[in-house]
Amino acid sequence: MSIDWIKLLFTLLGLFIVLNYGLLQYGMIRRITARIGKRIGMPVYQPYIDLIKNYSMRSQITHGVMFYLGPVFRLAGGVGIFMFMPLIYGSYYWSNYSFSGDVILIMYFMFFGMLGMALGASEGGHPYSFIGISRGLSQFTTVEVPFTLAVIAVAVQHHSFSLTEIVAGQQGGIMHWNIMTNPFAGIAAMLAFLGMMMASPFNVVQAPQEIPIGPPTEYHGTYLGLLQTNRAILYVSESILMVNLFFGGATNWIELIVKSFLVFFWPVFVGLVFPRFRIDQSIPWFLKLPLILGIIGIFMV
Amino acid sequence: MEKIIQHLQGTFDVKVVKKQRDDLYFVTVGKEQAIPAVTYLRDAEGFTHLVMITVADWMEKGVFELNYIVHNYELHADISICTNINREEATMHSAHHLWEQAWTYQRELKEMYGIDFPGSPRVDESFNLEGWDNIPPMRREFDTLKYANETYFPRPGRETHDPAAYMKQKLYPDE
Amino acid sequence: MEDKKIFTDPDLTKRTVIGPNGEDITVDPIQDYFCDALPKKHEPKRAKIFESFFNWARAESIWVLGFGTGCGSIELYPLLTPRFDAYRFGVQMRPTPRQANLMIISGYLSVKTLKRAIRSYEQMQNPKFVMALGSCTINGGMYFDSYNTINRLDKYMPVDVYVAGCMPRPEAILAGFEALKKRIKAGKAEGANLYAENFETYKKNQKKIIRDWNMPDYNW
Amino acid sequence: MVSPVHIVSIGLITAFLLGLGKKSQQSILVLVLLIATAAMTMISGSWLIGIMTGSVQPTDVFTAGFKPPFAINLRMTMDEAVLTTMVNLFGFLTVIYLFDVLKNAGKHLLSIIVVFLIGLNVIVMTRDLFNLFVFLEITSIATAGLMIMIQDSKSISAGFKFLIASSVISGILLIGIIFAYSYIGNLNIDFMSNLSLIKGGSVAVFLVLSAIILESKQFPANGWALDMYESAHPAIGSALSAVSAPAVLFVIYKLMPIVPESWHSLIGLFGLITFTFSNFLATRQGNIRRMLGYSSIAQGGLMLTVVSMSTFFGNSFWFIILGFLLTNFFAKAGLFWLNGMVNSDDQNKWGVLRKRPVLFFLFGAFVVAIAGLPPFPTFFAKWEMIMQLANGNGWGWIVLILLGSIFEISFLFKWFGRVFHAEEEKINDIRTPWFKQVPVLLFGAALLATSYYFVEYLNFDVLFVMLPLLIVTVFFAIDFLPAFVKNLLLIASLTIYGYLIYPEIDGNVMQLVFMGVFLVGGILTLIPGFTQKGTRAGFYPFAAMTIFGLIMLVNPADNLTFFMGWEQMALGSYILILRGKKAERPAQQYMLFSAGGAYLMLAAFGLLLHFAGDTFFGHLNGMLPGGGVVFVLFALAFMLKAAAIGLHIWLPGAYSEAEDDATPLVSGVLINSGVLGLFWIATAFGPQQLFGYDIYQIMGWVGAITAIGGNMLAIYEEDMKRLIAYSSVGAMGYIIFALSMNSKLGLLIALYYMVLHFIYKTMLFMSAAGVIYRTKTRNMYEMGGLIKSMPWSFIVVLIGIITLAGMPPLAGFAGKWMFYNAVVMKGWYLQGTMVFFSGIVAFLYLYKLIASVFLGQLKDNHRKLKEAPFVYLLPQFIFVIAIMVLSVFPQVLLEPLATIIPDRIPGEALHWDGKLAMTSFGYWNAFSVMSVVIVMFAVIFGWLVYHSRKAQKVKQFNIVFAAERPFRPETTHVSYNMFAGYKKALGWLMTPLATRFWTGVSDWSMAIADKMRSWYTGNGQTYAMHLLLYAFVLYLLISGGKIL
Repeated sequence: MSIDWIKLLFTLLGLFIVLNYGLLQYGMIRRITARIGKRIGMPVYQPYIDLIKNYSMRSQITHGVMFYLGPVFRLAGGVGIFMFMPLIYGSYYWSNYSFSGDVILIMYFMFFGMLGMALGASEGGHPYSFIGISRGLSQFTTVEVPFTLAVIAVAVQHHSFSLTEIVAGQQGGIMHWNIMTNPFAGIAAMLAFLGMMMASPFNVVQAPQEIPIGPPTEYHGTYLGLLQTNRAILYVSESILMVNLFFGGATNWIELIVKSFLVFFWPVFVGLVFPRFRIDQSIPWFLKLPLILGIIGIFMV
Repeated sequence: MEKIIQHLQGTFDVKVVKKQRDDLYFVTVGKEQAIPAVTYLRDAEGFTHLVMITVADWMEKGVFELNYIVHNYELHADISICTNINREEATMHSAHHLWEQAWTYQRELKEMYGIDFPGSPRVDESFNLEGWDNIPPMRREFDTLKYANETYFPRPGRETHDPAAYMKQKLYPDE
Repeated sequence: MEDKKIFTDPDLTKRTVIGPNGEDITVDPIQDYFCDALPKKHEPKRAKIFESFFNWARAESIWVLGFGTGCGSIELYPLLTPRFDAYRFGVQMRPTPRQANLMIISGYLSVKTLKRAIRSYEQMQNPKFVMALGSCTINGGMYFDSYNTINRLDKYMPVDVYVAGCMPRPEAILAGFEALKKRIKAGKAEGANLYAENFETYKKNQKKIIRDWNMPDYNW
Repeated sequence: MVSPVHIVSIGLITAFLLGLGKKSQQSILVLVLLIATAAMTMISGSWLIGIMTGSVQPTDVFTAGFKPPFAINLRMTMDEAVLTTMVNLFGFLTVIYLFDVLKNAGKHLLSIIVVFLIGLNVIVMTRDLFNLFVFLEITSIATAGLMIMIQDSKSISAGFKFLIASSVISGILLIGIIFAYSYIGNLNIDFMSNLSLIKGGSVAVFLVLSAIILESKQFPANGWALDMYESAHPAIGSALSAVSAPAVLFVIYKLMPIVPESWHSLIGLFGLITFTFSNFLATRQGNIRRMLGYSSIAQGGLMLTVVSMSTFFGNSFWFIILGFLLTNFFAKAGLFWLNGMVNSDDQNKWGVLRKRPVLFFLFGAFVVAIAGLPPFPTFFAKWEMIMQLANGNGWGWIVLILLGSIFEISFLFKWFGRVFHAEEEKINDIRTPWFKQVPVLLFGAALLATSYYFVEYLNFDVLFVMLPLLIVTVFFAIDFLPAFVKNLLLIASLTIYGYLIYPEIDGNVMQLVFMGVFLVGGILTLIPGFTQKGTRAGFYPFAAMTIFGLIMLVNPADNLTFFMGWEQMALGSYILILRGKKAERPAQQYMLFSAGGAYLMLAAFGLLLHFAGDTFFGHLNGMLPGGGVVFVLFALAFMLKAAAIGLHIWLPGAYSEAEDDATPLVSGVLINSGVLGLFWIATAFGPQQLFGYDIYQIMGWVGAITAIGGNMLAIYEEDMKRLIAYSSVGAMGYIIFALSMNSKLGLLIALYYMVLHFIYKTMLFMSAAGVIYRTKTRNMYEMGGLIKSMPWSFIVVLIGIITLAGMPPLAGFAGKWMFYNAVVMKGWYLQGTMVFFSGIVAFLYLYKLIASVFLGQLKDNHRKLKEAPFVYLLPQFIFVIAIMVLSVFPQVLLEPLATIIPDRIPGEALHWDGKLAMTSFGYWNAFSVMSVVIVMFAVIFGWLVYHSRKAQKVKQFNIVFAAERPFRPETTHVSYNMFAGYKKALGWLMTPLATRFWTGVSDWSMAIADKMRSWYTGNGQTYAMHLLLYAFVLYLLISGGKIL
């Protein structure tokens, strides 16, 4: 197999853009959150500093091999989602490696990072890691159900699992977007997106006041740096996934950034308004309204 | 309330009765009769709540005065059963069979004053002071300043003033 | 005084358990459960430019261990409110020592708390800083003659910044952050290395007052 | 050739001689008796051989020199030769067996035995009704005499009841004979063929017949017989069961020509009712002898059915009746004799047999033979009987037979399991002098020889059936060798077998795949067995039996071979499961469910014969019009093995309680037999309807619910093996769902997932076995932190769970990916989402499995653990390599698998464009995904390693613990009830409905059986009334309410 070096270069460039965008976006969101709380908030570039600081920590500890591999899995999962996602519609170079797999691959790649992280954190032996992971996985099972229904609805609608083709089918104006053509599926997916982002009210996984910060309790320094890098990439990638699935994709970087920022703002907005659910509340919640909407969405097609 | 005190006096060898308020009496009994008196109050007179077990160190008299303060929810009244025990051989009967929480108080008293309560659960474990190896610190013969100076690296240059005199000197130096 | 019965923690004494094949396994908790390595000094980067860049990042991203030690901890919470908003200065609270850079000793330390403070301090990673609030940490404050409250914090761990007052107001604490930042940027905040270098002295002082020393010498 | 009449004369002379003997010469008398019985056996045996070889013609012996009807004639044909040989041989062995009793008993007893034998011989041979009556009476009296051989109150009262019963019966018989004589003018059966045609003659026939039927102890007028079985000496019990009953049945056979054709089926039905209900009642029976009594009566009922329907069965009659007769003869006699040795009716005390391996083996063989499992004759007889009944539309009959068989298996294997697991302390000593062992050994050998002839007679495929059977037999023979030798031999024989079979099946990918799974799975799962010390007696024959049973399934020769393989595998795996320490109940459950499935399948085969003639079900090639019922029966049978929800309750117990290193075999490998069957019916039958519903639709839902249910149940397990077992349920649900999509892609998923599930489940079970081998516990919360001591096992489990979860880039993702495409193509969105949900739920238990065991806090008592033995790891890593290869090149497996699926299956197939897999919906390139992931992973890992190269390695308690320190590993390891929140939210889904249902079924049937048993009051008068009532009901039914 010959390697298309230019494409690889473009992919890495895309990754770099997305990483920066993710960090800035995070800073921006924190800033907005602060404003809502009548604070001024941290500088927008604060995530960069945090990242640099974490990578520059002098000493580290390790609990074992899997402790090492946890963040690696996590970041590989995040980067993997990015790698297999087409960014810009109609561009060969900005479609990354989306030719080697479709939306199913991306959905399952999310698990890759999750599981790796879960195992790495467990190797730390901290009880909060276990508790956080058990909560996270529990919630995750039900989050994925409406999301899957929505994805299947979209796939059936466009007769394809290929993201490129799904985006292609949505071209031609806002009325062609899936959120308009199949609002039920769209809403179900957006509700599920709340859970995927693990913002309040679905942030009992990390629950800072309760089980300090759940799974990554033991992670620090470079490990934490990797996790932060992943967060920047993963959240943006997931937003882009939503944009591709329901909001007509993007034909240029500006459109992509605007749309994904708005999509990303949605869980932030909800999180600022609503308090936290317990795990046994959030699980049934996802199996009620989002699930029903998802089912309606599938039969709408 | 009066009646209860009379009952107490009738049943036990009450030495002193001191009325603090209408709803608060201090009743002093002998060492052997303190626990029976508390039991009596709890079972017969409805003083079901143990407010606290506390002690006053009467170094001059050579005794510890133990206070068992119990509360009656219907009367909203307290009675404290007091008893004096010897400071040198400070031992008292345990009351944890009456109230579960009593052993916490007793553990504290053991640590802070060195009063032993044989049979009380975990009474020998350290309570607040992990690994204290000196005279129990709340006994009045323990010189806390000296101990602190020896132990905790006092920062030189610290001065102490009598607050009243110092304030007067600072604010009204002329008077 | 009669001899005090020495109480020994059953969780920390040697014990023998029976393995799955019936063999005896002796467990020495301190040895077996805890890493007994001592801290090492981590030299700053040779290249001055890197080090100052990193120091800048460290100064601008101070993650505080949310561990309220004395009565001063109540003065920390206003820092996060709109009125004081410490986030502006890159100060954030972290719930775990592993991720924190700055430990705030917020007031008096009883011996019992000191032990926990030391443990948390040692679990933080190099570089790490300590800010001590209030006169209690400086000279014992109003507890100078207490039988179980320390007088000088810098005998037990390296302190980067003292914030005087009883208690210091949040503004004072913010000023303390600024002072700390300057120190870090100047490359003077090498508390962790100081601790590693003078480890024996610190341990001697700590062990002098913490009598039931039931942990390894360094808590990783 | 000696005249058969000399059998009688020798007997008479002996009886006379015995009368002359003195008490002091008892030993000599016994010897005389022995010689006499031997002589009798010789005579009948010589006739048997003579007739068989054709050197002698069947003959009639005319007493008094006249021809019938003027004199009594004894006939000796093949039938009589067989029966008399049986009777006399049995008599001979009984004398040996009772040597000690006879030596001490009075000489009367010896005479009684002789008389008993003479009576039976004459009953068999005579053609004269009155003679028959006389000898029936003689036998009765002799039986009563034998009954009181043990002189306790119970046996005397039973003997008395017997006399009451037999006098009632004799009365009826005598009246019948008088009637018959008055109509015909003679008493020879051969001259009575037109009796029933004469007006009033039917009454005579009825009376004679009903008397004999009553004599054959039919349900429910048989309380007296049960009491006899219970209280008689075991030797007498065996005589009643093994020779008396057949003799009486033979009489019925003799009478059948004079019985009107229209009665036959009714009598048969009565026999069948006896079979079903006796077995049913036996399920509640704890007393061994009484239980054997029930069983004997049940077998008698079944044989009565066959005998009365002899014309219906036509050519198969001999095959069927001999199958039942011989098995019952050898096995029942053997069991009664064993009872005499164990000398207890308490099941728990039978554990003593375990000290005598040979006897224990025979005991097992007898039980299995009676239960009708291969390769014993009853199995083939039952098969033939069902097939014949199905040919004649006898569905109700089949149901009765199968029900009865289920009950039979239930109590027989409950007994067997109990004996297998009876505690050692309770065992008293066993009396096994040689003369007691010899008859049992002889009969055991005879039983096996009979089986051999039956198998030989059926002319099976040499390579696929006979060779495996031979190998299994060899392993029984070499069971005394050390375990590792046998292990090596079994692995070698499997390898050689594979080598031999490969050219045979080359080109048939279907066979290749399944054979591969079974053979390779068999070999690899055996490897951990090298750690076993000692001889591991009894493991290898049954392991061989299981594996070769599975192999028989693959070769589609005919239905019988398939069914035989199926039953053989069930039996083998039952024993393997039973060998576990606490496996008594789970194994019993497993056997019951297996048998249930097998009998459903048997019924299905019957129906199939009716619908489609004699074709192998896998070769139907398309539509079987109206085959819905057959399909459902097959599907149920296979889904039982594949543990669909509702039918799954046997699985967790059976898998988790089996020996740890045997579990991979009985789970990962064996469960695929269900998939094999389902795949076959799915491809062979085509879409089927039942009551207008699409069966595939229903199966799809069942599959989806199974997937969710299995996985949900797995979450809450604390037991490592049960967790993996429940996970199997989930995986099977997935496969059932995929199969029922009935599209090319669906079937491909099912096959792919079958192979994959085989690989990773075997891996996981082996890894678990390795961990359990070291830790000696199965509770996950007692483990933790084992990654440090068992890193290789950890890697295996990690790879296993990534594959199971279907995460890219490992092979599991291929299944998930195809699954989405198939679901969307099929339009089963809801079910599909359910299955998807189950896949996510799987994460929970997978995490629990790996984290609780390998991560977290190391427990004190595991500080010195070593890695699992090499022989455990070796097969695991072979599987890991397989997974890795499949992950990079899934087409290696997927492309051949696709060729298995017939073209007539609807739907779009998977296309390959180089390494890119495509459907009209999506695409996926395993190779490039893998490459991207590896590169990505390596880069990030390198970056991290560079950064944390100086990281301090810390120990388990160096964690931040809110400024405190952890106290004990136990209190720091979060594992028990890990998903409490999930339980709170969705725990209601886990209501054990299926378990409740099956418990209810079992409880209710037990209660009914209990209630029904109270029919037998133990009162002689009541029994007499039963007899009359039975005759009356029989009369009403036969006559239809009119006077005959």
